[in-house]
Amino acid sequence: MLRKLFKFHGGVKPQTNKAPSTTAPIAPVPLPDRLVIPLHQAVGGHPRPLVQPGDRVLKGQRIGGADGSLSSAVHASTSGIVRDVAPALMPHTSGLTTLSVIIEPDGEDRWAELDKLNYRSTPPDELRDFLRDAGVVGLGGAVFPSYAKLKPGKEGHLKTLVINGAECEPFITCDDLLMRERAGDMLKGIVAMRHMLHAEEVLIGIEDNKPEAIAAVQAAIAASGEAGIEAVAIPTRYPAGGAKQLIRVLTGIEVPHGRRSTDFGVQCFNVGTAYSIFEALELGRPLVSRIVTVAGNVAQPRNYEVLIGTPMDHLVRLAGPRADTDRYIMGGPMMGVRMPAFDVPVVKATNCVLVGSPALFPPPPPEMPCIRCGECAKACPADLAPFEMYWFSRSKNFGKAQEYHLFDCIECGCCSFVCPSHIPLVDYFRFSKSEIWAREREKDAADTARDRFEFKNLRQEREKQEKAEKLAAKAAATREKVAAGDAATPAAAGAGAAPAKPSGDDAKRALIEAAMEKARQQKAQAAPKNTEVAAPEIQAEIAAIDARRESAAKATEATPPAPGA
Amino acid sequence: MLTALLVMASIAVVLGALLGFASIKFKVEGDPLVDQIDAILPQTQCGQCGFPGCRPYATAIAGGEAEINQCPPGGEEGIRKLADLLGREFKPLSEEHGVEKPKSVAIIDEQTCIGCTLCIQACPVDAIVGAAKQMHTIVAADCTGCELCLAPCPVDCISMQPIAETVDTWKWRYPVIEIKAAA
Amino acid sequence: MDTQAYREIAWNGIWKQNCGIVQILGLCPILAISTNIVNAVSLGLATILVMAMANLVIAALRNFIPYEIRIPVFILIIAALVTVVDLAFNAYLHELYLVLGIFIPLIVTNCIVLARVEAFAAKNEPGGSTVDGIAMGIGLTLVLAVLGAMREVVGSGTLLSGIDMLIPGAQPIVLFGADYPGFLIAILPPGAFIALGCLIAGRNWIEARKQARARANPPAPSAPADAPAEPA
Amino acid sequence: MNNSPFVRKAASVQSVMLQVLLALLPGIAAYVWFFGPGILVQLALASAAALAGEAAMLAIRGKPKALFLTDLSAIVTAWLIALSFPPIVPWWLTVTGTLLAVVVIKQLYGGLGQNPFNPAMGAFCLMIVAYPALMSQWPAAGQLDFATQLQLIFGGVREVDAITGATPLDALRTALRSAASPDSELHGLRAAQLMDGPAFGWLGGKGGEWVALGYLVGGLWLIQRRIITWHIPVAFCGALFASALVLWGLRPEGFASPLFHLASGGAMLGAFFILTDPVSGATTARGKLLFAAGAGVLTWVIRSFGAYPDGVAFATLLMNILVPLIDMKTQAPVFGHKKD
Amino acid sequence: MSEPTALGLSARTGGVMVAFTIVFTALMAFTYGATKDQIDASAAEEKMKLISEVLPPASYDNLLLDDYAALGPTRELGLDNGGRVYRARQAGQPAALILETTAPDGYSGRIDLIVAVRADGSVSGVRAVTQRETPGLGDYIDPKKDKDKKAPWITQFTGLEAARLPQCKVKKDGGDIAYHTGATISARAVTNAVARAARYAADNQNRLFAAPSGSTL
Repeated sequence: MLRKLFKFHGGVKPQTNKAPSTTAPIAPVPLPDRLVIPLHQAVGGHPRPLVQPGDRVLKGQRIGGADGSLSSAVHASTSGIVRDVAPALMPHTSGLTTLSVIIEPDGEDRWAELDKLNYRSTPPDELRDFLRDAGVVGLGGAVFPSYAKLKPGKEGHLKTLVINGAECEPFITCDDLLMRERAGDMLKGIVAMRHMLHAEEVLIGIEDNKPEAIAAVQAAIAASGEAGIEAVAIPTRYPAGGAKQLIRVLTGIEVPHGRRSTDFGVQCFNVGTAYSIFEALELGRPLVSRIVTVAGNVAQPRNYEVLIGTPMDHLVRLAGPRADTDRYIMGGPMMGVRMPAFDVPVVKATNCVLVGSPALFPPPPPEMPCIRCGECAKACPADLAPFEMYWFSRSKNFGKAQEYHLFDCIECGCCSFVCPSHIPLVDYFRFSKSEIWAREREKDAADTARDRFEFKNLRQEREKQEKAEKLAAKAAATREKVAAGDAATPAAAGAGAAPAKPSGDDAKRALIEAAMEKARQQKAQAAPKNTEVAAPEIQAEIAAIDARRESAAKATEATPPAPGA
Repeated sequence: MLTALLVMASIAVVLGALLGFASIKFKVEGDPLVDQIDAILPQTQCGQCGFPGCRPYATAIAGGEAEINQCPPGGEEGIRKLADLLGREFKPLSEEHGVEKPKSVAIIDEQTCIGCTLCIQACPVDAIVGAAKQMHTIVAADCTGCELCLAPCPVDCISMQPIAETVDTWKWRYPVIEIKAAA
Repeated sequence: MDTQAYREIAWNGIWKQNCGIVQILGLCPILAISTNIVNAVSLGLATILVMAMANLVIAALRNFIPYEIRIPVFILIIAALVTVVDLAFNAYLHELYLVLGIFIPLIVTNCIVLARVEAFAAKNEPGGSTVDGIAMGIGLTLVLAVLGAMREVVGSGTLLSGIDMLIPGAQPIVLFGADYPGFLIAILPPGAFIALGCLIAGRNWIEARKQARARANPPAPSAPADAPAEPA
Repeated sequence: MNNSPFVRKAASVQSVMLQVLLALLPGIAAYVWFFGPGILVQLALASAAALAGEAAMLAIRGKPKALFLTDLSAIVTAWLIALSFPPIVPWWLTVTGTLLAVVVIKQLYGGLGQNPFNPAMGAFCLMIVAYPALMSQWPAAGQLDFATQLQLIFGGVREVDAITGATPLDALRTALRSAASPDSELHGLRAAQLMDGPAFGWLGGKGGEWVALGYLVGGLWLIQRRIITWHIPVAFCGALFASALVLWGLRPEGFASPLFHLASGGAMLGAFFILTDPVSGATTARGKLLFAAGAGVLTWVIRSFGAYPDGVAFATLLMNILVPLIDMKTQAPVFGHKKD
Repeated sequence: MSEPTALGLSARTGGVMVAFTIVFTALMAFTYGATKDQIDASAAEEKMKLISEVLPPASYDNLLLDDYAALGPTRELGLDNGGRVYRARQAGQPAALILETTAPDGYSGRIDLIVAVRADGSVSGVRAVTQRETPGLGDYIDPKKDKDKKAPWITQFTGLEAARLPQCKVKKDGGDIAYHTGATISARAVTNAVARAARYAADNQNRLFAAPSGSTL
């Protein structure tokens, strides 16, 4: 049975380095002393914390609730005590912190009460809510909440469900091992997804350098007796595991940037995601652990079943890191993210902890000027012209860079990989993209500010007009009253008309009063202003004193404080 | 000789009349330039340029009454964009109008605030909410960091706080790989 | 107008807004005629004459010229003045006229003349305008002269060849002897572009250095006298 | 520390340039065989001048010398200059041309990767316009021994008129002009008959055709090594052949044959080594076809109607100017945006 | 000033325009009149200077510029649009013919020449009037561009006797005239044009001298 496969443009063939970590089965990881579970682990809104320091939690208990239309819940990975809910270093190159729940395990690893669900009899919306609350997200690396993708397109059914078992990045074997060891359960997850999407056919794309996995999946399909599911061996070429590239290879469809693949009758999930859907639906277990490859500069590269929140150094210790280790990389060598520290937690996006050393991943040779040789364009799987985008990114001509489809770049790293001038092309593209986003944010802010400013002016204008009208009306009324009252009771009229008597006189007085008030205010302002020359500490002190005085003498009139010095 | 003169004169009459006619018929109204300048300005509405808001400053620039280097929040980049748009020469930021600062938002110390509403009146973008004798607070998302609320506050309870970086606002830096002369 | 203002105008024309290497106007004659100094300076002088007269006449008549038809009137006046100069050259400097050929009538369309008339003479009084015309013309002539000298020296190894057309009996200077093979491209049109490029680069370099020095030790703040209405 | 990707292919500018130099060797070997070892002197002169000029400019511009001098790009430029200039031009002309190429056309525009024009062809054009007589004197194959060549290169006085002729291209064009003129004894002769002289071989100039074959071999090796793609050589040769074919087919007595055009002058050197310069050439696949086809047609036009004998250099520079436009207009549709 | 109407403004601008036109056209007319004689004299002097380079002034005594015959298109002289023949006479007897001629087959197009042929059939001198040959390569046919200032190439034709005219070919074609390597075409074009002009002068001498001055042949 041979399927017609399609080709995607470009791609490269880096050394795969997969064999060492596939020799041993997936191993469990002993409980660490501490789990740091970031609340924001998936694309979309920041989940809000549901626990407080000191709370006791059980394994699988929700600790972060999904917030907003696109968000995904977070769960305690083991039972224990919440030590803190505080910002902690996140596994991200920036080295920034994010709100995390820090759990001290009690060692019991006791599951919370789990609800199972018969997906065949549950309404789709409920099913999706269930998956959202089970924290199921794409485990291929993009961590997109899966429930949001489990909607058939406008037509109500899907042509092809693509399951991504390509795993094209060097070193990483977590999907390979998953397919070898748990193909049957994974297939159950796939069947559930197929049910939700009403997919006509399911294609499981696996790179042909994983014959055992292909065989295992094929055996599982045969065993399940499901029709219309096929495991397809695809040529090994990085980045065949990119969702768009895989869809292209299997179906010939190219999903453009910014369009949903369901519009083209295709949807793509990772094999790991399929397995966690199985766990959520059939066992009721939310996503609290995942398979992580530990490879690179370690004695025994291997795959582990790791609890979310486990510090990476705890995990890597099991594989025997070598002495010259200088960094951890989350992900593979092509697209992986350099970690800011060794003790950052494993999160849902962590498919691999790649242990690096200067010998294994030497720093790039000096960057030479671009000679426009076009190697990068030949290698680009998105058919871009990276050298042109580089040119404009380098000169910060972002508009032009966008004209060359900067945002179609998937940052796969192929261009940097082949560049004979050793230019860190992807770094330039990342820089440009984040600059463009920043500018767009700024522009939005400026537009809002402009609108609000214009509205305020309009309002003030209107208020002034209304006031003037009111005044005029009032004046007219008074004048009438005066005219009428003159004859009757001059005394009463005098009293009544006093505030707004002869208009000229009155206005003058108001002016004088306003001027005096202004002077007073200015004086009041001038006094504290002297303190501006003082150092910030002193200023803070003065502020504190003022505050105290303020609260103490709340009833009395606030007098301007005497100059500090 | 006479023919030449006649030909020239008649061309002159036709041309002159045509141009006079056209100048009235094809008059262009409005000034799109002001909009273009206004789009470059940061819309902080801080008035540091000496004009009551960004649009008045844009109008002044378009009218040649103001220099392009009077906007501290726009910074050097803003001046460069203006210089490009107007074909003028780049000038460093004029010091008398202020200095470029990191983007900040105003924070009201809620312990100190007496609820005088002066800052609410000063805020050009209505980013402060509160009422008389009530504590005020600043809507950080709408605050432009113009500092106009600092001066009116009688108890100096407003301070400026630089905007902290988050994962959403974090930016990849410009890649610089040192080429050592020895390499 | 005081002396300071005149000096400002002159400096503007000769250096700051030099039409050849800053505004890059009037390229056609600059490139075509600057094969040697004598041709270059002759055309430059003719241009000075035209610019001075045009600026003077238009500044004097500026209040009588309606805004709507100013361009045709300017062109008319410039064309008339150029025709006068052209006829005069033809009559009294015939040999030079043959060399300069089409480029004298072309002064009419030399953008720099119309540019100065429109940008300066139409808004200023005659004295300043004349100075502006002369200064701009001198600026152009200087560029032409330097360009001509560069191209002549490099291209044929002489200086002031053809001087006898202006001063009968005068002899050109031979710099590298009769055997100099000549760098022919300098005299041909590509050489004109290359030499002009070098001049522009040179001026930018001087300006950049001046600015760098000014930034290194900023001058005491003093309000410089504003140059007269100068278009961007 | 760098970001992903953390692994890289073993490729460098230096290795690309080295392979280009290696690919030139068959052509150089044929050159030495037919025209004598004088060309080796010129290659050495040009290389030395290029390195010296590059080093001086790198020092002035404060760039790392060791890195850029060893990238071999200056040597490539030098060799192309030496191979496109007549082999007996005086040493100062080779040196001046090379210095102009490296200092002005390459470094003043920003050095490696920044030059909009091909440096070698820029130097060729400057030199042929500046010294047309010296740049038009080509010895016939086997005409000059090494001693004479050395004397011509380094000697002072040149009595060249007596010992050299024009290039085969120019010679044939002159002959064809004569053949077209009723006053001439050659009137009415066809190109094939005119090519009976000692300067001509079976396709192009005697010897020159073998040199061209050498370049072809080297160029094919470059395509096989994936240093260059087939687009530019094919489009250039195709366009040159086609445009020559049209008028040769109509008036064989007035125009040289398409094969003669391909085998003569700088056609093969241009097709495989000059137009394929990635820095100054087009980069998109369609752009390369357009760029090289334009150069091919222009080469034929300049050769047939222009004021200078060979047209490859001028055609290259003219098309170099158009490269940004061509590249912009021939962008391949990106992933997902293709129209099927 | 109130807002003018379109017609009113048109009338005003038209009027001003006419006024300026009349004044400045008058200025031009005046200058033209004042310089006309001088310009004509200069032009004549220029022409005489060129002629004197090909024919010594001592060899004739008539007013050369007034004594000419106009030629229609003449293939022998390469004239597609006609030209002039000036006739030099010594004491009323034919002395020489000065022909305007064109070599159509220069390397970069046509080369306009004047050729002086004496009554005895010998060539007195040749000059290129306009040429566009490759600078530095073929432009030595113009003595002003020829590097050899002592004996410019074109002086090979000066005093070329009638008997040697059959050998008026470049050496490459088996004649006497030398040329520069790499630039045969320019030299050949001029040489052939001179030979043709001399032959034409010899063949048509009587007719050319007999034609009334100013007439068209």
